[in-house]
Amino acid sequence: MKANVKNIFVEGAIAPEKIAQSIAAHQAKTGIGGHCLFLGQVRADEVAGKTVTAIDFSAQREMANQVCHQIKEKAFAKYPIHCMHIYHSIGTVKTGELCFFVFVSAAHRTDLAQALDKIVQQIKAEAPIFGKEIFDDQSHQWKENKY
Amino acid sequence: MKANVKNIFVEGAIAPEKIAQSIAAHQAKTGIGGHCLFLGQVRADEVAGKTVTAIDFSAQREMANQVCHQIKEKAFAKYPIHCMHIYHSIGTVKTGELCFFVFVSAAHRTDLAQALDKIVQQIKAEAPIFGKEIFDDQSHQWKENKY
Amino acid sequence: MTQRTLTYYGKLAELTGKSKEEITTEAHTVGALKDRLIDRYPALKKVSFKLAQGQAIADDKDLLTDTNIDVFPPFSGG
Amino acid sequence: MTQRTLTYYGKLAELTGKSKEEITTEAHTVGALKDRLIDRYPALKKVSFKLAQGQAIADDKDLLTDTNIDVFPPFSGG
Repeated sequence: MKANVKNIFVEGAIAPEKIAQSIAAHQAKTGIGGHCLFLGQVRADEVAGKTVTAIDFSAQREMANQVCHQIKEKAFAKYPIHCMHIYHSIGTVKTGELCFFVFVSAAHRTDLAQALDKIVQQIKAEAPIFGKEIFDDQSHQWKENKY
Repeated sequence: MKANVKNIFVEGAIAPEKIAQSIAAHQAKTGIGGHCLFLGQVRADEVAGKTVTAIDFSAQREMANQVCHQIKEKAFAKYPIHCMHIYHSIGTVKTGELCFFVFVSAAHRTDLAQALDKIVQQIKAEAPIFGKEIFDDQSHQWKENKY
Repeated sequence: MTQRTLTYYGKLAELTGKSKEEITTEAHTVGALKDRLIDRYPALKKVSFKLAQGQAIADDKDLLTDTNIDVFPPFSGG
Repeated sequence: MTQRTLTYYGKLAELTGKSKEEITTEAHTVGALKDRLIDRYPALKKVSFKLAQGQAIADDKDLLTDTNIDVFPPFSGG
């Protein structure tokens, strides 16, 4: 793996405190005027009378990290972004907990929300991550992303 | 003021911990699948050799709250949003600190970033809030938003 | 002649040297009151400003319906 | 005949009953290996799957250049 390819994976749920720390870490970067964050949260979807209680995430981690690195490089080339951070859960995340966190920062707001949306969409489409939805009766189904 | 019109104003900077608390408060809402957040941060802009050290925000608070309430109502009617929160600083916010926080949540990601961007743009254009940029030599200039 | 309370915000409080004042004027429309204010404070000619009444921005052709009028420079929140 | 190590992910580990296996095959292209896998696991005929080598998704016409091949169901992160 290339030295500058970062590990996006976090064991279990992403804590709101981690998000606060990530935000606070940008206070020294006084060229930044705006941040946009996307957070994915596990929904208690109902399927045929059963309710999702958690998602168990697995991945081909090395490729997922590589793919996210490339998505970041392309976004930096396309948008005037100062900072970009991507985190995704691995393992079990309960309903209501956070499993995905994408964070972009720039001097100005223009295009920032659009850039965030594109990056989130690309990660969902291109990163080899797999979600297994666990129901309240311990049965499961494999999550499918709709675009 | 109508009973359901919320106060958007926070004295001084918005703490990252407040953002974490706001995120954590949504964990019980298990129909939510995604959150999008915008954070405004005070930039250390340079003007003619002087550097911005803080922005002092004032407002016509009652009208600003009313305007944000209407922006929320329109957004709820237009987008399938579950939750929406708006906070803005009043008083002094130093460079690197946060002065503006808009938070939208929905079952699915579709249109969420776009809705956030529209709401942020409307607040900046329609809410009577005024920023006075304080320079390092104690002189000041009045902030102007560019769209 | 009607007495109205004007509240100046941001840069306009600086330009007029006051945050609030009462004036008695024959102006019946927002546009007429704006002209009256430019006469009173020539510095206002060079800046963009808007009036609001009842917690809403008013157009120049609107009738003045409130005794409390807010005088706003361009908004710069966010 | 070349020996390759296949790694199955997510739903495909469940369908094939294994997460990793070594197979020896005459397939030179990604498409040929996919056909070979469908012969081996008829359940794969009904699902969408992709192969990756060298940390990148491979097209059917690509030559197999790596001994380690990942077998992926549709991605569902986020």
